[in-house]
Amino acid sequence: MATATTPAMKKFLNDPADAVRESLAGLAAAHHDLLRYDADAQIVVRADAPVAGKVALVSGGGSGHEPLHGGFVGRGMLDAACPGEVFTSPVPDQMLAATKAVDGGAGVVHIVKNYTGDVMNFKLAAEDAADEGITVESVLVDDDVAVQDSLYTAGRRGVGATVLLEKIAGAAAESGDDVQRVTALARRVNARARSFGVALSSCTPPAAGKPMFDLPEGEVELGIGIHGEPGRRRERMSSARELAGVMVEAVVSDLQAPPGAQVLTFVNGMGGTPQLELYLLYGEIDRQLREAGLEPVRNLVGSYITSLEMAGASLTVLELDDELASLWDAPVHTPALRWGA
Amino acid sequence: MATATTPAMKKFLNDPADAVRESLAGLAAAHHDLLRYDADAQIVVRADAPVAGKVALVSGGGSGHEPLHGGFVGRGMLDAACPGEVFTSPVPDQMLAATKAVDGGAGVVHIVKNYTGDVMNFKLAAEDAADEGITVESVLVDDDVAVQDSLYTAGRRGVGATVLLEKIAGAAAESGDDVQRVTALARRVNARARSFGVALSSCTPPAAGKPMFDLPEGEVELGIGIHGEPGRRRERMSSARELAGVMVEAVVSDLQAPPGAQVLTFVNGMGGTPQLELYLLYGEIDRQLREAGLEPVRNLVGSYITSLEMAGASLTVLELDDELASLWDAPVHTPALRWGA
Amino acid sequence: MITEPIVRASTITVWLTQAGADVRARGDYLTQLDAAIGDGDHGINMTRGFDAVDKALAGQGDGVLPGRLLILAGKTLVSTVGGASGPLWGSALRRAGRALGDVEQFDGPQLALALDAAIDAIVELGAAAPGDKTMVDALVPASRALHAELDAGSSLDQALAAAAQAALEGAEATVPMQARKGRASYLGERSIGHQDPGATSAAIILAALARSVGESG
Amino acid sequence: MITEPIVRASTITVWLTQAGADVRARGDYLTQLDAAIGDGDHGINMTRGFDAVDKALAGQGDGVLPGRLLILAGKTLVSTVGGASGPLWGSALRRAGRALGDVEQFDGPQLALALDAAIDAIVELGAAAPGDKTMVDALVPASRALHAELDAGSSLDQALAAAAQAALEGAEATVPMQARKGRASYLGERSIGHQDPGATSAAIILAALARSVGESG
Ligand SMILES: Nc1ncnc2c1ncn2[C@@H]1O[C@H](COP(=O)(O)OP(=O)(O)O)[C@@H](O)[C@H]1O
Ligand SMILES: Nc1ncnc2c1ncn2[C@@H]1O[C@H](COP(=O)(O)OP(=O)(O)O)[C@@H](O)[C@H]1O
Ligand SMILES: [Mg+2]
Ligand SMILES: [Mg+2]
Ligand SMILES: [Mg+2]
Ligand SMILES: [Mg+2]
Repeated sequence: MATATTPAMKKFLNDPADAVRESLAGLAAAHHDLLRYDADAQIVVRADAPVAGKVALVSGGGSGHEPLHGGFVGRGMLDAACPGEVFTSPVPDQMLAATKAVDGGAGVVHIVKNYTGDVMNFKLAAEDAADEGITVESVLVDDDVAVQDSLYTAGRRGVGATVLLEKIAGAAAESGDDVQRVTALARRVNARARSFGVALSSCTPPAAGKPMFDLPEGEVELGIGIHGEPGRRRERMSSARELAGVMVEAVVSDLQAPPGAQVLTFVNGMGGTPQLELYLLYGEIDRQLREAGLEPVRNLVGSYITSLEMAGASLTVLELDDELASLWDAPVHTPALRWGA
Repeated sequence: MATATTPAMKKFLNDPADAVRESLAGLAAAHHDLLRYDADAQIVVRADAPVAGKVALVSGGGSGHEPLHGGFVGRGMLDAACPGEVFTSPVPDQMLAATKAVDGGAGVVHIVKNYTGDVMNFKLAAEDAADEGITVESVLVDDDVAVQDSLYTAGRRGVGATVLLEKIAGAAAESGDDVQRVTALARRVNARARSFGVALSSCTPPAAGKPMFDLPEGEVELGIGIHGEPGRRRERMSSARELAGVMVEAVVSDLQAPPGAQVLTFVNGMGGTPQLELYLLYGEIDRQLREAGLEPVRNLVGSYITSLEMAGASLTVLELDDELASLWDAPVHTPALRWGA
Repeated sequence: MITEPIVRASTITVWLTQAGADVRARGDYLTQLDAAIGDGDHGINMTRGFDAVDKALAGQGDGVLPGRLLILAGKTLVSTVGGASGPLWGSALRRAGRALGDVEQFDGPQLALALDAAIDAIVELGAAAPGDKTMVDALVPASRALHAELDAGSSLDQALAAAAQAALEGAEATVPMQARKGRASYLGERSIGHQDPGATSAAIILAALARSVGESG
Repeated sequence: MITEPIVRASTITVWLTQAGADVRARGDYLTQLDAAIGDGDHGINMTRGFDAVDKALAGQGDGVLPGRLLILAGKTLVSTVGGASGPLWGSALRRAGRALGDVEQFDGPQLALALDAAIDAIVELGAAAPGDKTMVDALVPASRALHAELDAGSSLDQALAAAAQAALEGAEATVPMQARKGRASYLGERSIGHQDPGATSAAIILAALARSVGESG
């Protein structure tokens, strides 16, 4: 069965250069009721786009974080996703094509994770869209407390809050809110959410064919990003209880929510962490958040913003208010997130 | 941060011996609206059990396959799950406790994957239940075409069809069908479903602390089970297209569905396979099934019956009829599978 | 016949404690055997079960009948082991205990009958025949040796030593077999060349029996 | 001054083709540098971009103005590279092309102005200052050297060779810097001790420029 084209790494791939495109085609084949894949423009678009009179949400970023973003296209969440190559920002052409494809006349919101590449490419796209007469609002996601937000960094990265923001802003847009309100809500989610990630292993991008970094036996990387960027520091592997403690402390101390605040707890797997471990970790985190005086009233546990098959997890805590909670609860129907529909 | 209790393997664990229990406690903390965890009886039970007059579904098996089974407890699917230690059948006491906890007077159906241990433990439990006056029907799942069903084996293993059967029988029970009909439907799903799995890596059970088996660089294991049992044969790694071909051929030739038959395609990740690859594989399989003359009209793509963090995938094809399709479409609300609710 | 060892409740306790210690000591080896042709948990399963048996026996006062102890141990194994070996060994001990009934002590022939009852329970539940590469391949030769020695007038000590030896040889004889029962059967021909873990633990348990009766006799 | 090389459209084509070939040849090295302090795709990104530039240039007939070629190459990079380097290099070439306007050929001082326009575009978009450990740390010294040599009366060949050398040294000088822009900045002090991939590819591209003008001069 071995052939000349046999890939060196062990992954379900044909030509590694085609991985993203073939995967998106598979996504569209599985979910043609929800979305379509425009292979020329390299974008994933809601099946019924453009929805006249509805604010449209466009997100995008490197691939390798599935289900983010293609898996969140559908009713009540994204109108379009622009997937770049693995761990590489998409290009402005994709964002412009997506913006044009979903513009229903009520304005388009670009959801941009704060990475230099994403920010610059979305900026060029927004300029192009403005040239074509489409109102674009950009919302920056930068919730990763592992990065210091100072003059000496590119600012905090956008990580887990992206999922929550896309759900909540998507619900607002679906309910008919105008572009200012959708934008404001999205920014509120970002302002009230904090995240911190931990990697137990590296991961192998198809085009590279070898692991992004080495993580020696018995060590973990704390403050990891979602692109396989090394984290802030390495430590000896410790128990789930202790790792949960590091995550909770980092997030809670930065969020500074008032005592008794109601929160949404998002425990996210990086791709290679079994659900058995993820729920075990959730149990630890839930307890420690309560000990820290917060009240988890909603949660999301699963692998929603990943780094290929990396073993690891991130914690995102979002401070809720009634409006955010009810938008979170609103129906959503996408390949990866679905309820009430 | 390293302590004396630092586990040797890199997993989110405290004491590995507590892994299953702590994970179930986390599951219950996250989904207390849907289910509760009885730590003494070591079972997961639907929050509103027993539902008077409803046929109750009890499933169980070794842990390490999450979300199976605890993640499928809720409305429209399982009434209770009995999780054993990792990759080890639960004991009859759990099954009996679950049976008693969910019995709503309309009978209880035990869903048993065909493994010697599961079969024998469920058999003892059913005898105990009968002693206590509870009608129990047992449904055996044995859909794995990698195992020859002959006098010379323990028969085919129960793999991917389990998920589909639990959903469909769960919908029938929720709709008020009686125990004979629910049992008959469950058996029909099993009779019309076939599966085949491929492993690209091994996995590490917490208690063992080391990989179950070695898979040399560049080799794959074809016909793998879900307990880390070695498969039927090893081959050189090949392309997604070729691996899809092996899976489709194995399943389709055994299923022997009539030309043009409508099918549900279930492409399942074994735990460590990124969604990018899973959808790429889905695309290949979908195309090849159509080429084989079948018509995929429903699908499920994701990691639903796993082997911890094993990299790999399985294909299950279920030949549908109108009734099975509409039961599949019926609302379900569990931690892992949710729609229409 | 006055020096012939007699089996009492205390012998049962010593045996099960010994068997547990031996299974625990060889747990990694058993798990390794299971990893090759099964799912790599046999040592863990049996250890978990015997840990629970130890606790259960520790809770028993003096004067409990040997048959009762076996039934208790069997129930404990059923309730804690899971997998294939739990119900098999659990049913085996329960059936052996029931076969003994209410006797306070018993001799070789009664022990042989109890062993046969245990094997019957295993075969009833698991339907394995000799040659299927299971624990049955250790237990059936053991029973045959026990009967033969006793019939030939050997002491119970000698007879049990022969039975233990037969179990060990039976376990070793599983190496060239192709499995037809249990997980190993999924492997087809690839199961050939490996020793069956369940037969191996059965041999360990019978060796502990021979030693325990010898000691307390 | 009659032997002074003049830059023409063909020089631009030779340069970009050369630069692409060099980036491709050192792609693994660039990716490796990026893996240490970024996300390990810089070589792949730049290669993808220059592959597309090759194709775009191949589609151009004779007589296209050099400024137009640069704008085309810039647009192609923007449209195909993604990441941080795509919009930065793309905007740089587009701005350089626009700075040249409609000239058919140009000399050293004009080339220096085009390079400055390119750097302006990069700084406008990315806001990096010298010392932030980015491509700017290769490009700014290169521009400074080019101006200095031309002002001192050196030939364009010599001036470009000095600029390329300055770019190389600028890239090497990023090793001890702590990154303040781009992904590497997330690492804080851990970014120290590694050479910046974007500065390194910038040096490669400037070396190709020096060689191309030398050749076609
Ligand atoms: N049908 C059977 N009859 C008798 N013994 C069996 C049967 N199936 C399996 N076994 C025994 O059980 C052993 C495996 O036990 P264990 O690993 O604890 O359970 P599991 O296979 O469920 O993981 C095998 O080595 C074999 O000796
Ligand atoms: N703000 C910036 N200004 C100038 N150059 C930058 C900036 N941010 C990043 N770079 C350059 O981009 C390079 C990384 O490019 P690349 O790896 O292709 O993109 P990405 O970081 O998006 O993966 C860095 O080595 C650095 O030289
Ligand atoms: Mg990148
Ligand atoms: Mg087992
Ligand atoms: Mg086993
Ligand atoms: Mg990079």
